[in-house]
Order: sequence, then structure tokens, then C-alpha cells
Amino acid sequence: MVLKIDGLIIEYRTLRGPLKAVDGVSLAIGRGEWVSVVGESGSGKTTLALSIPRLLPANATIVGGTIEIEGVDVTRLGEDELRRRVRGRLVGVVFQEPGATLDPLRRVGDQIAEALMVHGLASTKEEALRLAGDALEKVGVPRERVSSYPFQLSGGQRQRVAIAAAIALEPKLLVADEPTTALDVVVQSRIMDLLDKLRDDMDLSILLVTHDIALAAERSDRIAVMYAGKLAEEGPAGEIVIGPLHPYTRGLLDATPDLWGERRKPKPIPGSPPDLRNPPSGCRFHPRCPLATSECKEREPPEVRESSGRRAYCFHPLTR
Amino acid sequence: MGSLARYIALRAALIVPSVLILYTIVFVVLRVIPGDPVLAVLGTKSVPPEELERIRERLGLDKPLYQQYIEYLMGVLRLDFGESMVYTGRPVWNDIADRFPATLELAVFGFLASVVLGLASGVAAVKGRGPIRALANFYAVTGYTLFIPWIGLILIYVFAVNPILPFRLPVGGRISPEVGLREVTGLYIVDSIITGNIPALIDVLAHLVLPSVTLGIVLGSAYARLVRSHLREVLASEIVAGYRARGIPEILLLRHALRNTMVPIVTYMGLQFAILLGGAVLTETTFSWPGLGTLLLERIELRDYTAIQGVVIFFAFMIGLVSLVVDVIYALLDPRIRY
Amino acid sequence: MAKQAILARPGGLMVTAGLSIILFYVALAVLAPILAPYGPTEVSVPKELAGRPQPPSPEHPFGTNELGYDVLSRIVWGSRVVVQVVALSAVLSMAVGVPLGLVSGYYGGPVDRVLSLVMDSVYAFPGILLAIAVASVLGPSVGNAAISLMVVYVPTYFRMVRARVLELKARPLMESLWTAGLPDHWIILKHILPNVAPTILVVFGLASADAILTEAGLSFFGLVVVYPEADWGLDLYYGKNWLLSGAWWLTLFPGLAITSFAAGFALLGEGLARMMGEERWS
Amino acid sequence: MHQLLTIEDLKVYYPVYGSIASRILGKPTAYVKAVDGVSLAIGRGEWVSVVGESGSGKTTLAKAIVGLLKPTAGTILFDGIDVARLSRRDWRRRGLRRRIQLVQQDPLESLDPMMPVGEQIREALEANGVARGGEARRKALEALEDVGLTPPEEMYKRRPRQLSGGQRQRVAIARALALEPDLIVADEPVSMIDVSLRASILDLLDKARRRGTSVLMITHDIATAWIYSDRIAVMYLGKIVEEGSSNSVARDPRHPYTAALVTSVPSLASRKPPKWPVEGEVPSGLRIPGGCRFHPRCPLATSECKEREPAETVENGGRRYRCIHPLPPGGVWKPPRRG
Repeated sequence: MVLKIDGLIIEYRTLRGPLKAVDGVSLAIGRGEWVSVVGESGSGKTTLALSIPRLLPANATIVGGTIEIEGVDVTRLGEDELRRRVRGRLVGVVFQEPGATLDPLRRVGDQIAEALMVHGLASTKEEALRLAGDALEKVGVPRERVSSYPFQLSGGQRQRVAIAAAIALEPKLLVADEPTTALDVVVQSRIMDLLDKLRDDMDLSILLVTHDIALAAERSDRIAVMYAGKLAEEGPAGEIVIGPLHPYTRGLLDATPDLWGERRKPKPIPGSPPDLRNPPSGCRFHPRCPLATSECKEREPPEVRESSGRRAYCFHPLTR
Repeated sequence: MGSLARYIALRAALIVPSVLILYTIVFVVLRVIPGDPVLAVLGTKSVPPEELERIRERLGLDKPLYQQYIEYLMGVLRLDFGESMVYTGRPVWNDIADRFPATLELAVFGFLASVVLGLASGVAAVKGRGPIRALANFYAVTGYTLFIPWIGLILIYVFAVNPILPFRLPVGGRISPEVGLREVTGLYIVDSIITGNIPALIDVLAHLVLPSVTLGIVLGSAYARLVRSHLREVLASEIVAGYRARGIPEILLLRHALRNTMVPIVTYMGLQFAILLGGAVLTETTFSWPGLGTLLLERIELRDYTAIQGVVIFFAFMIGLVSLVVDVIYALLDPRIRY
Repeated sequence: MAKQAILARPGGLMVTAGLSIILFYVALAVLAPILAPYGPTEVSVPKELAGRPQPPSPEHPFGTNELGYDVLSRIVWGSRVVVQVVALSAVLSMAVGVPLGLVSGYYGGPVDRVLSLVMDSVYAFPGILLAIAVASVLGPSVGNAAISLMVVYVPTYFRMVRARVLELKARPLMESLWTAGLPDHWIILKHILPNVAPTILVVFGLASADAILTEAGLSFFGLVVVYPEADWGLDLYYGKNWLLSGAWWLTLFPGLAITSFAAGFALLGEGLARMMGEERWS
Repeated sequence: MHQLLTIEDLKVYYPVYGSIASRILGKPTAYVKAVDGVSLAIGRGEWVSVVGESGSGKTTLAKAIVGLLKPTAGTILFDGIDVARLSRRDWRRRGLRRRIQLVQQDPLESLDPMMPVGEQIREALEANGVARGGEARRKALEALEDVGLTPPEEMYKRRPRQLSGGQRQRVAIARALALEPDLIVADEPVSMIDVSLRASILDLLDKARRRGTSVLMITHDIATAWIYSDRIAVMYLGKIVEEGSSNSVARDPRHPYTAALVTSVPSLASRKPPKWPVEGEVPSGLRIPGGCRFHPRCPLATSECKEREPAETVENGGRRYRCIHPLPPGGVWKPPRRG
């Protein structure tokens, strides 16, 4: 396993009280595997993703659980070790607006080369720039672009350069936090193709955070569905979208229009996501769940496991 | 014409209306509102009417206002700021030219002090620890409310009256009377260097310390506040998140962040230089610095309106010039700018 | 309960501290006849001590000056001048700057461009110099000082309000108000003004802090009141002549009053800015 | 059929000031042709969706229709009135503001944060002369209830920040519907809303449409457009490249760009067409390619496409497209080989 998250709990201190954004999530990703974390706003999916390279804001604390990358528990590392061993090196990150992570005042080659030199992967500036050029080529940007400033690139090139910067140190895991939300489907499709190619070329593991379950299903090996800080269900992508176990997953699928499926009006899930400062008791989905019983209000739902490795957290799992 | 040259020319042209507006305001305030300045100056003194008429004629005050407005403007363009109303026959420009180097020297050193102090405390307010951070923050918020003469006098007390250092720092003037210096440019630092006069250089620098620090302390807080808020913003931006995700060490990260912080701050420097000139007026009075500020105060007491007008308009031109320079620096600093 | 809530918010401590300082000086000004131990020009030391400043003592906690005037009393009386000038100038500058900024920013066009150019030019000029120029013509008086300060601070209010209006205009809110069919005057009064109000408060704090310093500068140059009337800046000016002979109390206390009063407004402005999450007011 | 809205050959060009000098001189260096000759009609009670990527000009089109932008050329006939030429005052005077309503993307940005949401509905009713005083308040409460914001008295008093994202968008729609408009222009009405709530928002618009209100939806999401609309118009770089009934356009496109769009949409279906290869990205509106503007990215492009701007082909049933090499029926299932 490249990544093994176990019982992770992350709490934010906020003005109006503490908030558990991630509450007891376990998840693992193997080498060369693509796992997508699907959820709506406030599900904790981004917090989960950014906790892996420990890039959470200052008011967030990992209260419990472990995050092992290649056998290293990053929850126990100090800032300096995280910087030297983890960030960029073991885990590359692509943010929501990838292009915005480029420093507008510096040439893109210098920015990538700097990381290579800081991590000792290149000893001279020339070598670092050559490697930076290699990284650009991997993402389909001409290597001459090393000497361009970000404003001289097109929007699509900027996204690719940001991805190049994330993989330049040849990390084992790429965490992509909704990298294509701001993009149109045609561009999104091409960026996803690029991630797929990088996975093959570099034997890279990918953790994609998205709110689009159809996108996750098309691209990933496995899907983890999150709701209100907890894992609702996790398993092979195909199985989850064909026969979800958790009523929330079912609801999400029914709420999503599908151009090549049946032409029917999407069904909204009634109610709205809970306030995590004051989450519902028992199963957090129960106020919106059509199958909820009194049991769901009172107790945390049990884990339902299937032989294929699928698991769901529900008292009343759906059958196919 | 190169695009930068064209840009500079355009910016310079844009400063013209701005300076004209200030000229007009000052003209209205000092020439129109007082009614008859000559009477205002001579006040209660009994002067024969024909003598009054003679003075008016000499100063051009007998002409219609619009003509005075235009003639004075034309004069200013030839560096002719008219004649003092008090010291007969003495051109105002002579006084300005005489006093300006002192003000420039003070402004430049005060500016340097404020930038150094402002940058350091701005960074400390964001990245510092414990009491240093708290102090830097407090300075950033309230530093500019230090009244310049007050902080100047406190420094005088601490470093000259009851010195905490083993020596006393000079508290008045630009140079000790016993130190000889041949004036070339009027900028004493420059003069002492080009004449190779080391003792004079040391003396001149010693005289500059307290006035520059006074200006620096008060005006540095504006930079501190700007650096603090922009640096915080940059540190919270995607750019820094990207650097951090690549495992770039904090110290490098801070350097890149500071560079991004400086871009908006440079634009502010032009405005800040204007405030600095205003502060210099108060500083000069406190330290008996023979610059334009003390000139202004002397002539206010004498009600020498032409001199007041000359000094104020001169300041307006200086500020226009500085804002031009700042704009050009800004354009050169940011690769995204196309002239 | 409400107070606790204010303190808990970002900038709450600053606002509370700033308001306390401001209220302290306003109370001082209002209650000067009751609070001041002596009159502003009352010779309060025995004849044999007059002619030299006397250091702080139990009877004169801030000492006395060479004429035997009590420094503390003069600070208390002097607060009346400062408070009056600053309050009057703030009201005048706001009354002119805010409506002009609202209308100019909302309608735009050539009038806006010319007005902005004028305001920008004045704004770029050092306030103290401009105030000196105006006050030197008008002559020393509280009303004239307030007018001089108004000339300086109208552009501050105008620019900040206009900038905020332009910011609002660029937001989808304005498109939504236009397409909702609301008339312009209604949009300005019911939507823009309430949204700009927090900015005006912030600017009020910061501009007033600056105005206190400018007033002190004018006073320092003898352009607000005539000695022996009490005003902090003027007292500082006369006190500085005695500093070299060691009479520090003649400068320390008036200067402290100026700076702390100004700091009160600065804290209020900055605190409000933080509270409203618009720290980058400049 | 009598059309409610008929747009003919509409053009909206934005000036671009590519350098500081050009901005100072007020001379644009170029124009972005955001909308470049668009014709479109909407019947009463019809739902038409304009689908396109960012940079296609779809939002500009929406703004022109609701009178927020002055078109450069062309006409927008709304119920026989050419609204493209009307001044802002005329829009109000002729009662058009009430009849054409806008629903924006981000309700947090489009509602006034300082005013209770009920008041915002009420003021719109009063400004458009729909109702006054207590009557307006009653109608505002009704409008809130109609969009499912209950209890309405409680919701009336809330400020936007006290509502969830979905509730805020309901308020925006309630305000639009309360005026009983003839046309609702909805610009990406659900792109900021959580997936699980989107359908509930769209259903509100659908309900209004069934009562006879026409809907023009601007969206990048062709799947949603396909489900809700009667007709779909696909925009690319300022032009409508294909328009027709929503099923035909979305499932059996003629234009290669539409084919690329529909095959890029993620889908859970077991049987779906393979992805169409598209080169590069949408060019900037400053440099619109000659000939067919899609040709540099088109897998079917020939030399002819570079030279000639394709004319509009109109099929039986009103379907139209601009392409020299249109796809045959079912052609979307057989993409050309890459390279």
C-alpha cells in the first residue's frame, strides 16, 4: 500500500466552536491505483486529502488516527521532516485552481527547478532546469516553456505546468483536490487523460477529490463516498455506481443527470447537509434518509463488508 | 520611441493636470481668499497709500486675478516663484533652492529609515513570535499616531539631554559650526564625499541620525501595516500553498512571498513620499533643520504669502515627479505589466 | 453578554480599547471645568517659584510651566479645542465627501473623472502642508482650523467611499438590483449606503486619528489658538524650549495626550476594519 | 409560432486595453468579440438552454438580453420591442424590468447581505408597481412559501448569510417569480449548488415554465440542459454553432464541437459513445481563427474550413448548424481516429 489512513479524526477550531471535519475515516491506496473521494461541500473530502501532505490550515488539528505513506506515519513527523521527506517528494498536490499556484513573478522553470534543487535531485541549476523541462514534456508542454512567465502561458498550459510542478520530484502519490471544478468538460476530460497517462508512465497512485460521482466512476479504480465527515461507502468504482449499498450514494446517483442514460428528471435529496458543529446523532444521514428508523437516530451505523472489499456504514444497506 | 519611453512620457503628461489642480487650489487659497495680501502683511502698520500701490505693482498684485494666475504659472515653469513680500527684491526661488537640499537629504534618509523599519516590523508582525510579534503589531496599528515633534523631542531627551549612550548626538542643524565643508551640491553627504572630507561626513551623518529616525519611526508604521496585511494575504494564497506542497523551506517561501508583497507596496511609496514631505516639515522645526519646512514656518510668522505659495507649489511639483518615478519602478518590477 | 460577544470577535479588543480612549477624552473636554484642578492660565505656584518650570509634584502631577500654569489642567482644558476641531472637521468632511463619493462612483461619467482627478491630486498632497496653507490665510481659530482640516479630509472620505462603490458596482449584486427594476436613488440609499457604511466608519476612525495629528501640527505652528490659550500642540511647541534645560514634563505630557487620543481613533478604525474583514482598507 | 424573444445577428464587442499606455489614451488595442452574430428565438413557455464553455460568450449574451450591456450591433426583439437600443430609464419606464428577470449564478453575491431577504422581494414588487405596502409584504411571503422556504414569516426576516446556499438561490428565484415575468434568464443557476440539491432548484424554474413563463438558461452543463430544456443552442467563441431540439442536439449532434462536448461529459451509462478527440483549448476571443472558428481544434477540418466561414444549414424541423462537414445521423458514435 502506498497510502494507509486509519481512523483519522480532524478537528477545526472555529469562532463558533470546534468542528470535526473528518471523523474516523480509514482508506488505503495501492501502487498505481486511482481512488476518488466523492462528496458535497462540507463532507470533509478536501480536509481528508490535504491532511495527507499535512497542508491543513493552522486551525486544524489531527486529533486521532494515522496516515501512513510508504510505511511512514506522517502524523508523527515534524514540519522539517514533512518538508524534506513528504511534501513534493512522497506526495504531490494539485490544487483546485492549479494555475493559481504558480508564482506570477518567476519563470516557471525556475519554480520547478527550485524544488528539484532544494530536495537534492539536481546539483546544478542547469541540471535542475533540464529536469524541469523533462517534467514539462511529461505533461505535454514544450520544454522551451521553462523560461516563460506564467502570464505568458495559456490557461490550459498553466494547469499543465502546475501538474508538472507537482510530479517533478516523482512522488509516489498525487493528491488532486477538485483540479477541474473550474474547468469545462472538454478541458476536464483532457486533464483526466493526462492524470491517467502519468499514472501509467510513473506508476503513480492518485487520490482525486471530486463532487462528480460520474467523473469518479469513469476514471477511478475505487470510489470512497463521504458524507458529513464520515465515510458512507467505499469500494470498486463499477460496483458502487451500479449497486450502491448506502442510501446517500443512491441519492447522489439519482440527483445526477446522465446524458447517455435515461432522460429523466434528477431527484433531489430532501433537506440540506448538516452543520458539523452540531451534527445529527447516530447516522449523520438519517434526517435526509428515506429508510431511516429510530435505530439510525440513536446509534452509529455498523460497517457492512462484502467479499469484494466493499464496505458501507449503514443499518439498512440497499440490496441490488 | 521605445514602449517604456512612451509610457514614461504618457505618465509625465498625466501628472500635469494633477499639478495644475494643486496649483489652482493653492492659488485660490493664498491669492484670492486673503483679499489684499499686501494689506494683510503690512497689517496695522501705517503705510501711505502710494507706497502700498508701489508694492502691489512690484509684486504684480495690481493685475486682474486671471492674469496673475497665468503669469505666476509661466514664472514657475521658468523656476521663477516671484518675489518675497517681506524681503524686498529677494526671489522666492533663491530661498527654495537654498533650503531644498536639506529637505531632500532628510527626506531620503527618513524614507530609508521608514522602509527598513516598516519591512522589518511588518514581517515580524506576521512571522514573529510572542512579545516581538505583539509589539510589531501594536506598532503597525498605532505607530503613525506618534506626533512627530513629540517623538523627536523624546529622542532628543534620551540621546542628547540625558544621553543613555556614552556620547551625545547632535540635535540641531545639519552640521556643527566648527566643521568646515565646501558646498558643491548643497547635499552635505554628497559634498563631504566628493571633497573627501571624512570628519565632515561623520558629523553630517551624526546630525542626520535623530531626524531620520524620528521620521522613520512614524512613517515606517504605514509600511508595517501594508507589509503585514499583504504578506498575510500572500501567505494564505494559492501561490504559497503551491510552494509549500513542493516542500520549499520556509525561509525561501518567505522570500518569494515578500517579493509578491512588494509589488502592491511599491505603488504606495509615491503617496508615502508625499506624507514624508509633510512629516519633514514638522521634523525640521523640531530639529532646527534649515530646510523648506523651517522656511515655511518662518514665512508663516511673517505672513510672506508669495513665499508660502512658492514653497507649497514647489512641493506639488516634487510630489508629481516622485509619483512618476514610482510608477516607472513599478512597471519594471512586475513582469506582467505591459507599458 | 453583548460586550462579551464584541470582545470575542476579531478586532473586538481594539474597538473596545479605542472607544474607551475616545470617550475618556471627550468626557475630559465636556467636564473640563469640573475636572481641571486649576484654570488654564491660573498661576498655581507661589510667586517665588514662578519663572522656572517646576517638576511634577503631588499638587501638580504633570508639573508646571515657567509661568506657573499647571500642565495637567492645561491638558484638560486643551482637550476642548482638539475635540471641537476634530469633531467639527469630521462632520464637515463626511457631509461633503460621502455623498459626493456615492454619487460620483455610482453614476461615473466625465463629472466623476474630473472630480476624482481633483480629489486624487489633493489627496496626494501632504495634508499638513495643505492645512498650513489654508490656516495661514484664514488665521488662528477653532472654526478655521476645522475648515482647513476639512479641505484635507474630504478627499479621504470621497476616495474610500467611491472606491467601495466601484467595488460594489462590479459585483453581481448591482446587476441583480438593476434587473430587479429598482430606481437609482433607491439603490444608492437602500443598498449602496448600508453596504458602504462599515467602510465609512473605518475611514472615520483612521481619518480622525490623522486629523488629530494634523490639528496638533497646526497648533504647533500657532495656527489654531493663540498662546496662552490651552492647546496640546501649542503647549508642546512652547515646552520644547525648556527641554534642553531638562524640563521634560512640558513636552512629554501634551505629546502623550496627542498621541494617545489619535491612537484611540486608530485602534477604533483598525479594529472595525478587522471586525468587518476588510483589513486592506488602504 | 409567435416568439416572445427574437434575437437577430447580435454582436457584443468589448474593447481591450492591452497596455497601460492604451488605457491612459483610451484607445483599445483590440476588441474581444464576445458575441459575434447570434440569432436565437424563444417562444412563450419555452425553455431554451445556451450551452458553451467559458469564453464562448454565453454570459455576455445573457447580460445583453436583460439590458446590462449595450450590444454593438443587432436587435433583441422582446414582445415586439427592440430592447437592445433602450436606455436604462426606458427599461424601467416601459415595465420591461418586471417582464424579464435575471437569476444569477451565486446567490450570495446577487442578494444584498445587509437586507432581510423578504424585504428584497418586497422592494422589487413595489419598484415595479406590482403591489404596495402590506399587499407587497403579503405577496413576498407568498413567494417565499411558493419556493418552499417555510415558515415564510421566519424566512422573511433572515439575511442571506443566515441561509444555506440552496435556500439563498430559492430566494433569488422567489424574487424573480414574484414579479410574474414573461422571461427568466438564468445564468448558471445551479453551478454553485450542491449536487443533491440542484434538481430542487431547477424544478422551481420548470414549474414556472409550465405556467407559461419562458426560460433561457445559460449553462456549461449540457446534461442538465438536455433534461430540462425544449431546445439547446451550443455556443463556441461568440457564435451559435448548432441549435435544435434538445434531444437531437445533445444525443445526435451535427457539429463536431457539439460531438466533442457531449462525449466529454462524464456518464455512468454502460453504453456511451467514445470520446471525440479535440486539440488544444478554446482560443482567446482576441484571436478568433479565420474560416470556421473551430477548425484548429476540429478532427474533421479540411483546408476548406480554414478559408471559408461555414454558412448556416437549416434542416427540416428547424434544426440548424454551421459546419462544412457535418456529422451524419448517429455520427457521434463513430469518432475519427486521432492523428
